Amino acid sequence: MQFFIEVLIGGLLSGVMYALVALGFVLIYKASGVFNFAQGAMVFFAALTFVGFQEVLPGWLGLEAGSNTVFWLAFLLAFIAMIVLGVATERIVLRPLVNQPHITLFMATIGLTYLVEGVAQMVWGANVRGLDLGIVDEPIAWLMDNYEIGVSKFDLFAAGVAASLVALLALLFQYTKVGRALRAVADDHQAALSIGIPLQTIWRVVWAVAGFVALVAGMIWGARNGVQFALTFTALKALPVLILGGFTSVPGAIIGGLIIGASEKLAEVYVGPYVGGGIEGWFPYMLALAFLLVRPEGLFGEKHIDRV
Amino acid sequence: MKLKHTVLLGAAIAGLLGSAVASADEQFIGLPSYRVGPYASGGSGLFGGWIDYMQLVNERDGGVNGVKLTWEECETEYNNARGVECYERLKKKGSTGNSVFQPVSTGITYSVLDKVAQDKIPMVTIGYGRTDAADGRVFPWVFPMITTYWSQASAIVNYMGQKEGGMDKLKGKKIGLLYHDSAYGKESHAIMDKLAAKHGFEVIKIAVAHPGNEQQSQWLQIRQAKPDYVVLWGWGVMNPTAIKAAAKTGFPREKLIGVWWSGAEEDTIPAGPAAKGFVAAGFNVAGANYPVVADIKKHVYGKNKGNMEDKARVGSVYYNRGVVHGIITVEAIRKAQEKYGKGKALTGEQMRWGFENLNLDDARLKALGATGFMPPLKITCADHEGPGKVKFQQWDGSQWKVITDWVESDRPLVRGMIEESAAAYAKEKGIKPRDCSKES
Amino acid sequence: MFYREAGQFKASYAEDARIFPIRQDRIGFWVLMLVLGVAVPLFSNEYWLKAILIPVLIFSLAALGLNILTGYAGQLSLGSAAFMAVGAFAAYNFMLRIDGMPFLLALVLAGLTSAGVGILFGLPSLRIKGFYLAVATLAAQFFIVWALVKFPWFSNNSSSGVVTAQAVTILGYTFESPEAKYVLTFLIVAFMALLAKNMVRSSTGRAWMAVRDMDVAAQVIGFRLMRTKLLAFAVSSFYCGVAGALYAYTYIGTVEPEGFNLDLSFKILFMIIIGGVGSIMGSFLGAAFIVLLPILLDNVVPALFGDALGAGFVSNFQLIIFGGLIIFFLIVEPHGLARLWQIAKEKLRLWPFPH
Amino acid sequence: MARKIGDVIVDLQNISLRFGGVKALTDISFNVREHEVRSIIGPNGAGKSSMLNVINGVYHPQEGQIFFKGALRKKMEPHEAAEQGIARTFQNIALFKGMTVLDNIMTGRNLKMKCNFLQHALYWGAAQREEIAHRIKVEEVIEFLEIQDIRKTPVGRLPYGLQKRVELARALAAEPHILLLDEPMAGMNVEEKQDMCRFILDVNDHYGTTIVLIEHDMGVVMDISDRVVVLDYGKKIGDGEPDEVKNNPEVIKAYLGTSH
Amino acid sequence: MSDARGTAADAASLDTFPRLLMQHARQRPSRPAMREKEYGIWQTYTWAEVADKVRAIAGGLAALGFRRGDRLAVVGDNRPRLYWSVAACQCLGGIPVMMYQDAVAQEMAYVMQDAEIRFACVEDQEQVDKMLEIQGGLPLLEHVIYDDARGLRHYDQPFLHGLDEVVELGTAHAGAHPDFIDREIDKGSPDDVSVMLYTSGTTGKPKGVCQSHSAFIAAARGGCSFDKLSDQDDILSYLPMAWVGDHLFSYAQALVAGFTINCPESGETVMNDLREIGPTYYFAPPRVFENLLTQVMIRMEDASPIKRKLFHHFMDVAKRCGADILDGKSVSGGDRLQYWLGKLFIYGPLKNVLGMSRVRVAYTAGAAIGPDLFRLYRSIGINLKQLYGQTETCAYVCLQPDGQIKLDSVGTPAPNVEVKLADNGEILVRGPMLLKAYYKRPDATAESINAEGYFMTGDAGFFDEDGHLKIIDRAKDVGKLTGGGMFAPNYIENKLKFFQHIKEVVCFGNQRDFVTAFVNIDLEAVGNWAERKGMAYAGYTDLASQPQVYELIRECIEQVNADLASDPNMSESQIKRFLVLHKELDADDGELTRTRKVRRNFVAEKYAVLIDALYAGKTSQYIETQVTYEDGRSNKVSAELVIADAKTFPPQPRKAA
Repeated sequence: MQFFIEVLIGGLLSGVMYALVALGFVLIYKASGVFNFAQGAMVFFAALTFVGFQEVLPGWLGLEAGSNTVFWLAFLLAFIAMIVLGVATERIVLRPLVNQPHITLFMATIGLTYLVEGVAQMVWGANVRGLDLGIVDEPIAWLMDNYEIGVSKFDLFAAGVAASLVALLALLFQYTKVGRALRAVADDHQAALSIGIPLQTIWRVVWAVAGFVALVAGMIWGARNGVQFALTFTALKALPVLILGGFTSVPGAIIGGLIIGASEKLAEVYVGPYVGGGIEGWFPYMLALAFLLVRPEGLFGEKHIDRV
Repeated sequence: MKLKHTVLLGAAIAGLLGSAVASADEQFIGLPSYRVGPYASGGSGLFGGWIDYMQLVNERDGGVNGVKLTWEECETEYNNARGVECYERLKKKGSTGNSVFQPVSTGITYSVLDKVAQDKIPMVTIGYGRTDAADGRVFPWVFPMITTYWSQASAIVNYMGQKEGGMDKLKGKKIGLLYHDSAYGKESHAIMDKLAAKHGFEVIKIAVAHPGNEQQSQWLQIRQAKPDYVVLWGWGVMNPTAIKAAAKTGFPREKLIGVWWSGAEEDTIPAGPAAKGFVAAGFNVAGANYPVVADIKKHVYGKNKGNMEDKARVGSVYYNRGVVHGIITVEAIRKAQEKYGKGKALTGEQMRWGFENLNLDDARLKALGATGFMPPLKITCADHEGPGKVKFQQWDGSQWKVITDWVESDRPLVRGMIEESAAAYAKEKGIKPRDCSKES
Repeated sequence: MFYREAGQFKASYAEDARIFPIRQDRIGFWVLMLVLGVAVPLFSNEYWLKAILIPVLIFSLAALGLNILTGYAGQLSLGSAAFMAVGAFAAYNFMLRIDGMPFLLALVLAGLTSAGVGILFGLPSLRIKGFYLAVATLAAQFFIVWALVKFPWFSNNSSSGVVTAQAVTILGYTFESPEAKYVLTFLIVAFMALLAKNMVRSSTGRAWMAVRDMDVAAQVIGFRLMRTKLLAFAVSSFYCGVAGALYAYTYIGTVEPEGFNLDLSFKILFMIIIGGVGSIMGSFLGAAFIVLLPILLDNVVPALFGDALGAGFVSNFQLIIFGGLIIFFLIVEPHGLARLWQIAKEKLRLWPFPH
Repeated sequence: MARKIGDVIVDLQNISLRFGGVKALTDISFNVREHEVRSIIGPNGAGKSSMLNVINGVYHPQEGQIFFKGALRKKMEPHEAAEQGIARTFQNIALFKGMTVLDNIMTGRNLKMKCNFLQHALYWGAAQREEIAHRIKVEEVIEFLEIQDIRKTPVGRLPYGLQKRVELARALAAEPHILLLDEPMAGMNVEEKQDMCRFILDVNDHYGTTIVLIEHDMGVVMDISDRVVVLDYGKKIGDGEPDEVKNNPEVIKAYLGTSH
Repeated sequence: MSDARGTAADAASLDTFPRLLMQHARQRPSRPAMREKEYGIWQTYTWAEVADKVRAIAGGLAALGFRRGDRLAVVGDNRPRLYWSVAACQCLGGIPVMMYQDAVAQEMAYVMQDAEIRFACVEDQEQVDKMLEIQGGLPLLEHVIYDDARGLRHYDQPFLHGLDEVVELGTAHAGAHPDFIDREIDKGSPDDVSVMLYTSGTTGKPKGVCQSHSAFIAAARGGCSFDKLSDQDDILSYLPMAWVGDHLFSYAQALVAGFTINCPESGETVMNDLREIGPTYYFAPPRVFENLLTQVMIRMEDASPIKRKLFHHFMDVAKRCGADILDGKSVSGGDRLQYWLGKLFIYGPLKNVLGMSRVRVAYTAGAAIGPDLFRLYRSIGINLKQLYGQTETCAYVCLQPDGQIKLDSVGTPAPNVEVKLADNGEILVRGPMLLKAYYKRPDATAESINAEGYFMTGDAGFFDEDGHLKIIDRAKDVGKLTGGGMFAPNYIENKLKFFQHIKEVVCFGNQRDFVTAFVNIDLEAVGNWAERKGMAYAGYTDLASQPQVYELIRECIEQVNADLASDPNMSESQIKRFLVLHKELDADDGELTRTRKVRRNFVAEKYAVLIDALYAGKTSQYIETQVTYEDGRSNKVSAELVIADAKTFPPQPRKAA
C-alpha cells in the first residue's frame, strides 16, 4: 500500500512538472490559436540562457559565482531574453502568417523549434550543464522513516512553484486589464478586435508570459535532469496533458498533468512488467486518446456544436 | 573575403556533385559527425579530440611519414538517413577516396554495413556497432575495436565479482539492468542472461522509454527489488536522470555501474552532487595529464588550432575517446604504409590491411604517450575486437578517477557468442567465412 | 511562355479528364519520366542515386501517403514514420517467414499490414478532429516504435534489434546495383503516384476532399464519414508502409525501429507543407526540398563560414537556416511549392500577358 | 401549370427538438406533398433551419414522428436521408472550398456511383466509364443552371450569388425527390434573386422535384410557394396557401413585431 | 487539284451541295464534319453522322409537307443542327433563307413576308417568341421548328416542332419511302437556287439575293484551290449564318473541301473557344482584329516593365522584318535571329493566346482594315489577307495571293472572275459566282447587271501597276466638295478609325465647303487612357464630353489631316471641324446595319441639327436623342455637344517614289 501511495504521489508530482510545460502551450493556444510546438525548445532555450548567464556574469561583473545576485540577475536577463524571443516570434513568424490555416502556424512553430534550438546551442554551446537551485532531490526524511514513503523535497518544491505560478497567472488574468483583454481575445478574436483590443499587443504579452512559464519550467526541469538538449523533449510529455485537459484550459492543464503523471507511473509500475516495460513513452497518449473517445472536447474544453 | 567565399561556395557545390581534388600526399578521412541534436554534447567532445589528434600528427610530425591528414566533417544529426548520405558523399573524396568510415552511431553502422564491403572501405566502430562483427572471418571490413558491448557487459560483471571478492560470490545476487529501451539497450540482454546463468545471479531488466527524462517508476521498482548492483545502460539525458533518481531513491551510487556511454562528464555534471561515487566502465580514461594530451595542448592549442570551443573539456572522457579514435586511425595508416609504401596515400583496401594488422603493444603506446590511456590493442584476421578490456572510473564530484586497472572480460564466453552469431549471419547472407590461415 | 494551347480541344470527357490536359505538360511529363527512368540511371553517379535520388523518391511516397490523409482527407497526422516502420518490418517478416515470398507481393502485404494498423489508429478520427487528432496520432508513433523494439519476434530476435533487409529478387533478377535499386524504386513510386492521382481525381478523392472541406455537407449529400475517413487512413498508411519497406529494401538496407522516430514524422509533415498540401506533385517537391536542403546547407555553410568559426557553430547555423527557411517558406507561400509551380505555370500560359 | 401536386411525401408529427435546455422546435406538425413548393418562413431564430435539419437527419428530435412516403422513419443519419432522395442547400454556403465547380457538383452524384476505390485507383474500364457517365449528367445540370463558363473554377473564387447556384447544382445532381433549400436567395441582389426564382421553379417544373424552401423575402415566398408554414420561436403559427397565410393575424403580428 | 476534292470527273457530278455532302459521307465517313462546344466538350459529328442527320431532317421536313422550291427560314446562332437544316432543305430542292438572329421581330417579319416563308427553323425560345410575335402577320407560315427545347415545354402551339421530333418524323418517313431523299437529291440541278441571303440594305429595304448551287460551289472551289484548303483544316464558325461570308467559308467551302466546322458554345465564349480549337482557317471582320489588338495592348500595359520592354522590342523587330519573312523576302541574318527569338518569346505566345497559333490562312473583309493593324498581324506571322466581294458575288471577287500582299489593296481577281472598271471608277465583275436574281425583284436584278453580264458593285476603285485592286469608297458615296475636290467619306473615316481611341466616325462634306466629322470614342480604350490619367467619368456620355478627350481626338484628326494633305486627290478633304457624339451609334437605333456599317443617310437625317451646327460655325449644340435598349425599352439622352476645330495643312506634293 505504501508502495502504491508512493508511486501515486511521485506520479502526481511529476504530473505537476508536465503541467508546467503544458501551461505554456495553453496560454499561447488560448490567445492566438497557435499550437506552439516550440514550447519545448523555449524551455531549453530559457534554461540554457539562465545557466549561461550564471556562468558568464561573474566574469563580466566581477561577482561571486553562485551568489544570489548572480542568480537573480541571470534570472532577470533570461526573462528579458524570453520576452525578446516571444515578441520577435510574434512579429517575425506569427504576424505574417495571420489568417493562415492552423496547420501552417503549427508547422511554423516546428520550424521555430529548429531555429531556437540552433540559436541556443550556437550561443551557449552544446555542453551539458548542471543547475543548482539549492534544493536537494532527496526523500523527506520523516516520511521515509515513519511511513517508508519516499517523497522528494525537490518535487514538492516544484509543485509549490507550479502552484504559485498558476495562482499568479490566475491573478494576472482576473485583475489586470491585459488579462481581461486576453480572456476576451480567447473567446472571440473578431469580437475582441471590434471592441478595440489590440490583438498584437495581447499576443506579444502572451508570448512573453509563455516565455516566463518556459523559463520557470526550464529551471525546474534543468535542476532535475541537467540543462541539456533533452529539455526540448519535455514538450512531448506535455502533449498528452493537453489533449486530456483541453488546449484552452489552464485548470485542464493542471488536472490533466496530474492525471497523466499519476497514471503513467502506476501503469509503468503495475502494467509495465507484463509487457516488458518502457511504456511511459506511449501510455499517456493512449490514455488521452481513450479519454477523448469518450469526451472529444477534453476534460475542460468547450463543447462545440456544428451549426449548419 | 567575399571572393574567397564565392570560390569556396563553388567548390562546395562542385563537391556536392561528387568530384573533389586533393593532392596525392594527403590521406583523406571522412568524419560523419554530430554536433547538433540530443547528442551534440558527446559528439562535440569526441570529434574535437579526434580532430585535435590528427592535427597534432600534422603539426608535430608533419603527417604520417610525410603524408598529411585531411578530413571533412559531415553532420549526421545521429540520423541514419543522413549518415548514409554522408557515407556516400565522403566515400569518393580525397585522392584515394575515403579510407576509413567511423560512424559513431550503431544505427549508421548497420545502415552502411553492406556498403563498406562493396566499396572496400574499412569501417571502424570503437565501442559500439555490430558486436558479432568482431568475427573478422565473416566481417572482413568491420572492426568493432577494443571492446564490444558483450565484452563490456562481461567486464562489468567481472568488476562486480572483484568487488564482491570472487566470481562465485555473485551467486544469488540481484543485478538490476536499467537499459535504454531501444536496440542499443537491448544489446545487453543476451549476454547478461548468459552471464547470469553462468554465475548464478539474477538479472532484473528495467526499461526506460526514450528519451529517459522520467525515471520515477523505474527507480521505485528498483527500490522494491533491492538489487545489489544496477548496471546503467543509458544514453543521453537518461544517464543524469538515472543518477539523480538513484540518489532520490537512496540507492548507493557506488553500486550504480554505467557503461561507457553512461560514464562521461556530460552524464555526471548535470546530476550535480548526486553523481558522487558513480562508477562507469570505459575503454579509455579521462584526464589531461597523459603525454599525448599534453602534446595536443602544446602543439595544437599552442598554435591556436584546437577544435574545442571549450578548452576545459580537453581531457574529458569523450574528448579522450576521440583521441583514441585518432590514435587507432593514424596507427593503422602507419602500419599500412609499412606494407604499401611510406609517404603514399592509401586506399581503403590498404587501410583495411593496416587495421587488420594493427598491434599497439605497451611499447607503442608508450611511444605514443598513451600508456594507460587505452588498453594495448592487437587485431588479427579473425579477431577484429582486440583486448575487450575496460577500466572503471569513479566520479568524485568534480572529475573521473580511475579506480581499477584494465578489467578483462570473459573472453571464451563472449567470443563463443560472437562466433555463433556471426556464423548465423554468414548462413543467412550466404557468406563464406574467410580462412584466416591463408591471410598474410 | 512555351505553352501553345491553341488547338488542344477536348472532344470527349475522357480527354477532358486526363491527368495532364495540356499537351505540353504531357510532353514535359514524359520527358521527365524518361530522364528520371532512363537517363538518370545511365548517367548519374552512385552518390546521387544512393544518397539523394532514392531517398527523395521514397520520402516522396511517404509524403504522398501523408498528403492523402492530411492534404486530401483533412486528417492531420504526426505518425507517418511509424506506419513506415510497420511497412518495413512487415515486409521483412513476410520475406523472412514465408519461403519464396516474391518481393513485390511482400511489398503489397507490407502495405496492407500498415493499412490495417492505420485503420486501427484512424478510428479516433471519427470522434476527434484537428490538433486533438494530431496529438492522438502521436500515440501511434510512440506505441508502434515501442512495440517493434519490445517484441523481438518482429526483428527475428536480433540481439541489436536491427534487421538486415533480404536481397531484392524479382523474376530471378537481383536488384543490387544502385542503378537497379533506383529504377525499381522509381517504377514503384511512379506507379503508386499514378494510382494516387487516379484516386484523388475520382469519386474517392472527392469524398475525401468533401469530408475535409465541410464534413456536415458531405454527410448530407450522402458520403459516409466513417468509411471515407478510414479509407483515407488505410490508403495513407498503405503508402507509408510501402515507403517504409522501400526504405528498408532499396535504400538503407537495414531497419531499426528508432530510425522511424517522431523526427521523421515531422520531416514528412514538412514535406507536404513545404511541397503543397493536397497536391500529388507537392509531395515530390516537398520531399526533394527537405532531403536536399540540409545537404545543400551542409555543403554551402562550411564553405561560407567554415574557416572562420567552429564546427559546432556551423552545424548549429545550418539548423537555424533550416528552421528559418521553413518559416520563410510558410510566410512567402503557405500553400507550398506546388502552388508556386502552379502560379508559374499560369504565368507561362498567359505569357506575355500578366493576367 | 403542368405539374400535379401529389400525395403527402413527408409528414412531420408533433416534432420537438431541444439543445440542452434550449427549445428549438416545439410540437410542430406539418406535411409536404409531392411536387409542391413548400415554404417555411419566420423571423430569425424561429427554428426554420432546425426544421430542415430534422427532415434530413442532421438533428434528431426528442419527440415526434416523421413519416416518409407513408412509412414511419427511424432515427437516421444524414447520408441515409440522402440515400432516400433528400438533398439540400445550406444557409451559409457549404460548398467544398478546395474543389472546382465541376467536382463540387460531381460529389452530388456520389450515391449513384458504384465503383470502389481500387477501381478508382486504376481508373480503367468501369471506373472511367462511370466517371464519364456521371459527368454527362452533371453537364446537364450545369447547362440547366447556366454555369458553363465557371465549370473549372475553384468555388472559392466565385461571387456569392454564383456559389449559391453551384450549391443548388450540387443538390440537383443527386436527382433528389425532395430538395431542401435554406435561404437560397439570402444576400442576393434583385437580378440574382429573379434568376434563382426562375431556377427553382424550373427545377420544380422540369424534374418534378418537391421543394421545401426557407426564405426571408416575402415577395418571393408568396410568388413561388404552393403552401407556406410559418414558425415563430419554434412554434407553428400559420400554415396554408400564401394568401391564407398572408392574412393570418398571428403571422402579421409576428412579422410586424420584428424587423423583418 | 488536291485529292480531297476528288477527281475532275467527280467534280462534274458534284454540282449541288447535297451531292457534295453525300460524297463526303462516302469518301471520309469518319472524319469530323462539325464540332460544337456543348456540355463542356467539343461534341463531334462525322460526315457520315451529318449526312444521316441531314437525311432525317429532310425526311421530317418532307413529312411535314415541305415541297421542292419551298423556302425555309433559318434563324439562330451557328449551331450544327441549323447547318443541317440548311442542307436538308437543299436536299429537298428547297431554298434556305438565312436571317440574322439578332434582328428584332419586325425586321424578321419583313423578310419572311418577302420570301413567302412556310417553314422556319429557329434556334431557341428567344427566336420562337419572335415567331409567335409576328406570326399574326404571316398567314403563310405553317411550321416553326426549334432546335433547343429549353423553356418551351409549355408552348402548346400545334405548329411548333422540336427538331428531334422532325428527325423522328424523318426516320419514320425514310421507313416508308426508303430512297425518297436520294431521288430528291438526284432531282436537284446546279442551277437551282441554293440559298437566299438578304442584303444588309444600307439603303432601302433588304433584297433577297438568290444564289444557285453552281455559283456558290464555283466561288468555294475557287477559294479552296486558291488557298489550298483541304479536309484537314478547321474553321471556327461564329459570324452570323445569314452573312454571305459565313455561308461561303463555313458552309460552301466546308462542303467543297471537306474541312471541319467548329461552332462555339455561345457568343460570350467565342474567344475562349477560338483558343481551344485553334483554327487553321480563320475569318474575321477588321473590327475583331482591331478589338483583339486593343485588348492585347491594354493587357500589356499591366505587365511588368521588363516584359513590356521585351514585348515592344520584339514587336518593333516584327514590324521591321516580320511581314517580309512571311512573304518569303530576303531578310538579314541578324533580323532573322531576332525574329526567331521574338517568335519564341512573344509572337508565338501571343498567337497562342489569341488562338491563332495554327492559322494558315486568315481573311478579313467587310470593311477596310488599317494598314498598321494589317501589317502587325502579318508581321507576327499570321497569314492575314484581304478579300473583296459582295453578297451578290458570293463574297468572291478579289483575293490577296500568298506572298503578294499589299496593305492597301484587296488583291487580284480570284480564279474565274473577271473584273473591270467603269468609266466613273465603279468596279464591275463577271463570273460563275454571280447571283441568279434578286428574289421577286427583276427590276433590281436588271439594274445591277449590265448588258454584258457584269455585276455593278457600286464600289469605286482602281488597279495599281501590279494589277491589284484598290477600293476607295462606295461609288455613290464619293462626292464632291464645293471647291471641286473629291470627297470619299469612307476613306477618311477608315483612316480615323484606325486610331485605337476612335470607334466610329461619320464624315460629311458632299456639296459642302469643307469636311466635318462625328466621332464615337472607343469606350474601352479611352476609358483605360482616362483611368491612367486619373480622370473621373460617369459613362460614355460624360467621358465623350471631357475636354481632354476632345484634345485626344483632335490630335488624331490632325494626324489624318497631315496624311491627307500629302495626297493630291484628297488634300481638300481635311477635316476642319468635328464633334464627339454623346452616344454610341447603335444598330438597335437604326444607325448601324446589322453588320455594323454606318447608315450614313439615316445618321445625317437624325443628327441634321448637329451637321447644321458644324457648318454654321457654332461652338456647341444641344441635342436630345432617343436610345433603344436591347430589351426594347427606350429612353432619351440629351447633351450639349461641344464642336471643335482641327488644324488643316497645306497640300504637299507626294514624295518622289
